[in-house]
Amino acid sequence: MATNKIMGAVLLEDRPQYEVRLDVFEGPLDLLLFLIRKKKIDVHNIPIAVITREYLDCLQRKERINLDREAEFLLMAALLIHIKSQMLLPREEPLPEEEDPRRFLVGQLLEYQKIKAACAILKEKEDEQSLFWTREGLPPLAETDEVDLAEVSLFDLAETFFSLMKRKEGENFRLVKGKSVSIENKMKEIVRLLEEESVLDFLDYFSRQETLEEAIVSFFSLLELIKARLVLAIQEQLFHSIKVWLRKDVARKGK
Amino acid sequence: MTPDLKEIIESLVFISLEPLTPEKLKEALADFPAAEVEEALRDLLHSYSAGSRGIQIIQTGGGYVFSTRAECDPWVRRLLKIDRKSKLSGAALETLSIIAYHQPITSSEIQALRGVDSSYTLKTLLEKRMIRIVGRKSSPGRPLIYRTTDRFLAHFGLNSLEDLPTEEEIAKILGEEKTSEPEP
Amino acid sequence: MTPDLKEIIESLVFISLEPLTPEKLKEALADFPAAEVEEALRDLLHSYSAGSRGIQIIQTGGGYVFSTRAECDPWVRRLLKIDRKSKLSGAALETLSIIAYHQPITSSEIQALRGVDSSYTLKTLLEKRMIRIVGRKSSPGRPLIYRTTDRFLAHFGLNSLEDLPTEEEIAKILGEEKTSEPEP
Repeated sequence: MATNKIMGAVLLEDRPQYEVRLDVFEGPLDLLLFLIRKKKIDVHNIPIAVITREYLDCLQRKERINLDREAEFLLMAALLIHIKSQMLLPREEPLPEEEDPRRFLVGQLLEYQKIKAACAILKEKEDEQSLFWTREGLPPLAETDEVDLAEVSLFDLAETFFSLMKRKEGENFRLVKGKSVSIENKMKEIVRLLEEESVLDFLDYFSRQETLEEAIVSFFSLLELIKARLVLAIQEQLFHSIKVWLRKDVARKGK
Repeated sequence: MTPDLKEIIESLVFISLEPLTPEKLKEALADFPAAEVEEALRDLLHSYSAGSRGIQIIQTGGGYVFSTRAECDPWVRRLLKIDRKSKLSGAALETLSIIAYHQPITSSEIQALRGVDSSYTLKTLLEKRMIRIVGRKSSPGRPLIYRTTDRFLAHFGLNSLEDLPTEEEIAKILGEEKTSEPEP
Repeated sequence: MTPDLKEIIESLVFISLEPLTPEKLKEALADFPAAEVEEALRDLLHSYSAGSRGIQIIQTGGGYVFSTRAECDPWVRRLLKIDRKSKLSGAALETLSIIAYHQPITSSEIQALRGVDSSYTLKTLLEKRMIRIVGRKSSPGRPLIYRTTDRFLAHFGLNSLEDLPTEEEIAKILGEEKTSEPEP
């Protein structure tokens, strides 16, 4: 930021009748600091008449003020004029420092100046950091050598499902009427779970289903997802748990 | 073959998309003595800083994360077909540094410091998750208050708020600006 | 210091989200002779297969990609779990926000607002002690009713539920952009 401003100043100085583009400045304080620096003015003792004239000149060079964007610049102009009028009041004695009408503005400018300097340093750090690229997606987990991972075929799935159904029948699935679940919704739910959890133990999920109907729907939803190649299902051994992953950018290849 | 601790830590740093904090590392490695974890971590960092590698482990945002080496940037950008990494606007940078130094801070306090309305910039920063709302101030109107996030730290390669530019660094910049003023 | 070809390839394999194919690699490294690229790639693969490392380069889907070594899996899984535990997913956040603004609320009311079954998310939120069951509604089926906890308040830096950002405040932050999402 600091360097930008200096370059901006030099650029503007190149032209005899310079024109200040307000959009170069982040706000009225930014413009004011620029003018103060240009005039080599001590921030602690601003000749308010000089700086007010400079500031108003900048605004007047514009053909029209965009009130949406530049209302704050006008507000500052009003503040400057107000301070100037305060300073012009005839006084018998010089004002004590704490009653100086410029005091508030000076405080604001000093703090703003510090912020701009911090921005300049942070900008450099951002530039440095922009050369470091970090990964944005999760890399695949390595395949373990101990278990023979196999991408589940539809047959495997079906077989597992029906054996599970037999087991489940004994456990009495509550058949709740009226709660109909669509495959589409189930597919959405499975995908959402996978987005949350990255890996889903399907048999575990299956047995969490409240009704038999839901369980069946969830099974067919998984089949649909596999067919659409949206998920990857891997079974470590037949009748063992089926692990489901979302297919992401990185395709995992089973053995 | 059981991997040794250093290798395990390498895999954990690698798998973390956000910087891996020492706390999380120790939690995941609760079965090892903390002192050993620390030593192995130091060892790992050392081996990366010494070797000439295309990737490195950087300490940022309160933890450790893998990144490509700066020198490889031109080819990385060519591979990803990205002209350059997006950077923050001047307004965003200004607002962020105000929040960073003055947090917790309200929207109107930010406005007072910047001299301009900052609500649009706040929205952008919230969306980029560089800042977050942390509650309300117990002052009249009970305005929302903002803080910077770890993502903010990581964006600038800072490890903690203590790494923000110091008074001395700021004074130095201000001094330089004075001496390099343009001639009238 | 210019990195050597092997290091550049390492950074490219690392940053690539899909398996990096030899074609893509050569495209990004068009300024190097193809034969040299191939040799450096072999070199890189060799150095990873030889060394005892926590990460490895595997060949899959017609290209190369980094992954953690299989032996590190138990710890990797543990870390991912820790990560998951400490982060609220999008779905959890959605559900939590509904409960926060509409409490006391039943599961089916939440479902009606979200358009999806939320029982799993409710379970997660209960486990995280962000919400609690406060009783049953005296309506048919006597469904359980949920409320947020003090822990929820503390997590978001709120003193009371009255401190939740209001619709107007959020609208103000978001500017004119009205989202088409159901009201919280």
